Amino acid sequence: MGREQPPAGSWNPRRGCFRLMPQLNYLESINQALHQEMELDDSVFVLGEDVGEFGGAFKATAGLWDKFGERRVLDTPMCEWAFIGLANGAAMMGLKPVVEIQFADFISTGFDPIVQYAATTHYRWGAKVPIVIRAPWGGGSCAGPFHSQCKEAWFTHCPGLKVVIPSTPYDAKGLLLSAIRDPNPVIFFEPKHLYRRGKSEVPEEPYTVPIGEAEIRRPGSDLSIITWGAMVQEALEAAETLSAEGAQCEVIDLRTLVPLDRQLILDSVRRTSRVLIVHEAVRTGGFGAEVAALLAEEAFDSLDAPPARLTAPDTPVPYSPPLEKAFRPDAEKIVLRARELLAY
Amino acid sequence: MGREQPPAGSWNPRRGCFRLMPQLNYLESINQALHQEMELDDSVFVLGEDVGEFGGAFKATAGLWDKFGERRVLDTPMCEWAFIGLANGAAMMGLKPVVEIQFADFISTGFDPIVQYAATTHYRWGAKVPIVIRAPWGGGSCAGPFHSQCKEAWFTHCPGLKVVIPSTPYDAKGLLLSAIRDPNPVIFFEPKHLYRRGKSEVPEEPYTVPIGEAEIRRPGSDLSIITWGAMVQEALEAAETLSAEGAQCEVIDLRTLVPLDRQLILDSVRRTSRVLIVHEAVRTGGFGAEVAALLAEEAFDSLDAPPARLTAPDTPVPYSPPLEKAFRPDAEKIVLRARELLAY
Amino acid sequence: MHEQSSERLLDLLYWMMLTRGVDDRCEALFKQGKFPGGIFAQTGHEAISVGSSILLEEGDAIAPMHRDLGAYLVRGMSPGRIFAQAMGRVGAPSGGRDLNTHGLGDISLRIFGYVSHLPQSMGIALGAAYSFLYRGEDRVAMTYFGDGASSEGGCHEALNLAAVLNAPVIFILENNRYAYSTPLEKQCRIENLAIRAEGYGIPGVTIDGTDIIAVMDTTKEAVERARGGGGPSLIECKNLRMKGHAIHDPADYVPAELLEHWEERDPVEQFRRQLEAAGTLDEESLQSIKARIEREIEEAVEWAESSPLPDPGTLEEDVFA
Amino acid sequence: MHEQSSERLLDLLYWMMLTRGVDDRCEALFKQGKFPGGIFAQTGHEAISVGSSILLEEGDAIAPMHRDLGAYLVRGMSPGRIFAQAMGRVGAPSGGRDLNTHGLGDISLRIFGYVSHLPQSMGIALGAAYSFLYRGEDRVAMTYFGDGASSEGGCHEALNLAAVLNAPVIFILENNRYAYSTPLEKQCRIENLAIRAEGYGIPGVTIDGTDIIAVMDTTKEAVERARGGGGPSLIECKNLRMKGHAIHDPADYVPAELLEHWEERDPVEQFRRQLEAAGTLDEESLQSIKARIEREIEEAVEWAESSPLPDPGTLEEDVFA
Ligand SMILES: Cc1ncc(C[n+]2csc(CCOP(=O)(O)OP(=O)(O)O)c2C)c(N)n1
Ligand SMILES: Cc1ncc(C[n+]2csc(CCOP(=O)(O)OP(=O)(O)O)c2C)c(N)n1
Ligand SMILES: [Mg+2]
Ligand SMILES: [Mg+2]
Repeated sequence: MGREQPPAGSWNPRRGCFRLMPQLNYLESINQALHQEMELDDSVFVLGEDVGEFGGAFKATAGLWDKFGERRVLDTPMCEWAFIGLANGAAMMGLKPVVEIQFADFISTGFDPIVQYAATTHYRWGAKVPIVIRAPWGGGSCAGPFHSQCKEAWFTHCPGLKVVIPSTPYDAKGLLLSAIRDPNPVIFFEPKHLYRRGKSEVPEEPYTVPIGEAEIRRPGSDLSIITWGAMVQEALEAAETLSAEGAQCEVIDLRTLVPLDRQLILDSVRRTSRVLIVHEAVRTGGFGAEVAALLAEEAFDSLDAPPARLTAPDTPVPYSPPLEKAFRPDAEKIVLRARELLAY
Repeated sequence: MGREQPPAGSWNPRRGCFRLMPQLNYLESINQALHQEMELDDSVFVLGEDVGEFGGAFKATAGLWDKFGERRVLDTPMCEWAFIGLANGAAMMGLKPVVEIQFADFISTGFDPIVQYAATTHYRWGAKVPIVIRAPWGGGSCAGPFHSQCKEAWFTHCPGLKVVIPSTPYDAKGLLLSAIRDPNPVIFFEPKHLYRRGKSEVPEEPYTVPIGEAEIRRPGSDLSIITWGAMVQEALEAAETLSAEGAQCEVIDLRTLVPLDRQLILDSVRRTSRVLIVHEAVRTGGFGAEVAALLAEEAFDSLDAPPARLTAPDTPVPYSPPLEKAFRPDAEKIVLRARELLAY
Repeated sequence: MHEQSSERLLDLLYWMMLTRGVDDRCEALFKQGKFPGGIFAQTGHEAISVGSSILLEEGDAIAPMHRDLGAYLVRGMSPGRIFAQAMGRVGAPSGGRDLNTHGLGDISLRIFGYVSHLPQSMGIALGAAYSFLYRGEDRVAMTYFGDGASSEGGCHEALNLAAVLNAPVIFILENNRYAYSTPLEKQCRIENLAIRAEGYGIPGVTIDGTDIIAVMDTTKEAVERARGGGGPSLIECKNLRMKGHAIHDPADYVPAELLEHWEERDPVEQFRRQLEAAGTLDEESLQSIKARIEREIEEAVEWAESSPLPDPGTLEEDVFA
Repeated sequence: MHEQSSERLLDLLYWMMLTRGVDDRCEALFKQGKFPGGIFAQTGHEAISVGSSILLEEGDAIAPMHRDLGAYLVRGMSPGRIFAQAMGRVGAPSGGRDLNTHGLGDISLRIFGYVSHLPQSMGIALGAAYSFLYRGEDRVAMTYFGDGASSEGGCHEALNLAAVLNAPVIFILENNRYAYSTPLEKQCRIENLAIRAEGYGIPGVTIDGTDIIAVMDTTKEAVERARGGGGPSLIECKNLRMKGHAIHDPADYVPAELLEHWEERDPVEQFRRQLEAAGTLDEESLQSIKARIEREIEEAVEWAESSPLPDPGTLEEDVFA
């Protein structure tokens, strides 16, 4: 079932035996990736607000400061512009900075160093800017308009940036290691809703998941549901419900928005002839539009129903539970929209 | 031919006679709108870098400083964050600030006050933030990666902002007056390539062109070409060429991206069954994706060919003439792509 | 202190105790699960937020931040609406769309709700001040920011632009020695941030932020200067954030000695003791203030709880005016 | 001046005259229609860009801005590549993708190309400086910004963060009294911007930016301090932008008296006169410098013009590494 899927256990070459892998949650997986890569590569360092002794607002950098010291685990004042600028400069000198933005919402405060400097430099004069910008991203926890945003579309529209949004503990580690090793600037959004929601198997050893490959989380022949981030779980739940009704949905986790795995999604839609794109970001100009436009243009003759999007509506992210529930796509809403498409 | 089209001359009620209207270029039209609205409404003021005695980098604010003084024509230091913040605060106090960003590319330096503050405030606690952000926008003049950008898609993805991009001297004035009178924040991009390219009739009197209405610049039954900004002229040229080949293209100038004139474009595409969306911005995540996705979803059964996009490729805007020419969509490229669609 | 009438002094005590009371009640309500989202503790900031905002007059504008509960109250935001905001109710200034002190704005009171992206409010207050200049009005704008926000670029831009425009705006820097977990020493290489005022050509002073009379005296001077056409001022009030950054944060990174040092300087207790020593406050009036506050808070909580949760059908309203 | 060997002094004069020569030739080439895009005049900035960058050693890093032609040259960017950049040719550092001094970077020379969004280079230089700290290297980074850029938030953030990290970075403020058409008086309420250094707890000085010896002496001290672990410095060099903001700008907003005042202080002429007066420069060596420069520029222009325009087929290459 798809590429890159971890086996249920792994062969431990050192011990010469087969063993169950440790179960980690998303946050632990990120944390482990940082620990391991910093051990492996002296040039990797993390920086951001409260990432040091405190271990970060979500504890993603816990333990690093004790182990690697403040040179490699750099607490910064509140100055997104300057610390991302610093990361750019250090990256061009051969270091590998991993920046934490405390909440993805605050990425707009350090916008220029990302969208103007990091994105364009290699094209303009050839210097590599291998920075990673990690940020807890998305809603679902009543955190209101400024601690819930999904603004990946700002960055997918900036040639020169890669945009990665893993949805499982396994991918979180594998993609973070790929991102750190990538010679390009990578925006790495972590659906914070998933940080502590369930554990799954994560190999102890460092491993990579390639940037640019989507993953079929559940195969199906009747409808392709294309999504990313926290919506993958919702889509899987919806697929389960729909399966009981006799419709087999293929759930695709994009994992990487740029570069996009065009082939995998085109193949899927050509097989299923129906597609529903789901995302947590607001509708207008969300990355779902790009996916829909691409499929409409390149799989036009295969489509038996309009390429549909299910997204948040065009409003700021509201706080109060009844509003946030209405705002956010979920399994139930996916089922309703999918039924319409299946019946088209 | 469409709504809001100015007649070739106008009835002057004061004089009781019919007279030819003055010919203005795009820049003169913007300038006239500012002069007139500042005369009509004491609460309107302009601010930005070099907008005062100097009259702005492109002279859009020429003459205002002499007439209205420095209180209403405010030269600021270089501080996009603070002067847009100032505009937000003044707007909530009932003033009507018209901010000039020297080049649209620098809008990212004052990003937070726009996308976080201005966009969300009315939704969050009811205060109106009637600011206008004007910015010379787009390429075509060998100005390189940082004086040519088309980043309208950053703003169309921010609920609470209106996004306006006029393509003619007539619309420039009428839409600017609408934008200033609108109780919401309006991002107003001016294709600077058009600033001094040709004059056309602009009524002397103040008038408005409604925000949210697209315009059919040329009617046609075989293909809808949907575009905005400097690409409107290119599309019209292409339509002329194609007409000689027997294909009638309808050229739609969106004028306003948010709110989008869904009805007009849906009607057009339902009539022509074929659509080509053209924009100067880079492809991935450009607003063209939104238009294509919308049409694919809502006019699916009417389409006889895939909804297609013709855009700049996914690179920074290159400087050197052969590269910029290859980068930028133009009439010739439109003709080629349109022929493919017509033959589909 | 000598200059204030005893009525005024008791009024100040009332506002500080009300601030403390609303804050404590918020903590209790949060622990009872009545707030879907988090809240920011106010302890240690009461003298600053009350002592400065109390000097504003009708028509003046204010753009407070997340530790200025006192300023919201003083400027007319009722406790009921504040509780309703945290509960996500229709009766809140944001009608359930924004949380805690975020978006706690009311244009009729000239209170500007803030956004998280610090220190946006500095630009907003500057804009309000510019509107006063623009219209030739005798008004001032006041705003607040923390030691953390002082490292953000916007802080510099706003201070400099205010100076250039000679705008009637008072910038109050609440230097509580922490930005979340980050101590002052990791944020800057100086001890008193107000010395930066010199680099803008405006007056700047550093005072004890736990002493409400010091806050009032200094702010009064700045407000008078601004009203008289003397332009902006920067006032740095030093204190300590006495609890965690927000309710979830135990703040065990704050050294015990530091906390002890400042505990003795609790702004509310300090002022109460001062008033008692001066004979301005007796047990009876203290009890009557307490009773009044208890009653007001009780009614406010009741009012907030009786306000409905928003109808999901209104989700897409009001994005545009 | 006394401390420098006469060889060194003549070398300085060479770099200043080369800067002037390349700049003049750029103007001529622009007027001949050889540049598709505009250029920034350098007149009045030669002492700053040459006198500071000349103090760097191999392995040091530099992030210049748009009036630092001299620094590019001194640090090894050949005139031919600079002309090719303006002409949009393949032989340019950006291969025709970026224009004039923008994107005029070469990582092998540790010269960082800049973006328009000022003052990005301050953050970049700070990052290079951090890499030196990180690796325990005895190196420094140098960067430049204008009076205009000094009002941007990023300037504040970079200065403060550099101070907190005690990073070996030298910030050179080229206060040429104008940001495009906006005079210093409209940008700030102080005369010497370097006093802001105190607000960051770092050394700051204001010097005459037309006097290359003053620039060198001051920068030398700062470089030595940085190499010795003494952290960042701010050096404000005062001068006047002697031509328009860019080639299209006649700059008639600059008062004639101001121009006259500074014309007498032309950095190149001033230094030439000084050297002549000291007997270091005679007519012969002056002519030989001139001849050398003329030849170098001639060859450079030829080389640039022989470099092809980019192939449109390469448009989409190199977006990613
Ligand atoms: C631009 C920005 N970056 C990060 C944050 C996250 N954040 C919220 S409050 C805070 C600390 C603020 O410290 P300070 O300004 O000193 O205010 P205090 O909380 O101490 O009163 C941080 C880092 C933010 N709100 N805005
Ligand atoms: C963030 C930003 N806003 C606006 C501009 C447009 N701009 C280019 S140079 C300039 C003036 C720069 O003045 P200064 O920093 O003093 O440098 P100078 O040109 O005088 O050497 C302006 C406004 C810009 N480059 N960046
Ligand atoms: Mg603080
Ligand atoms: Mg300048």
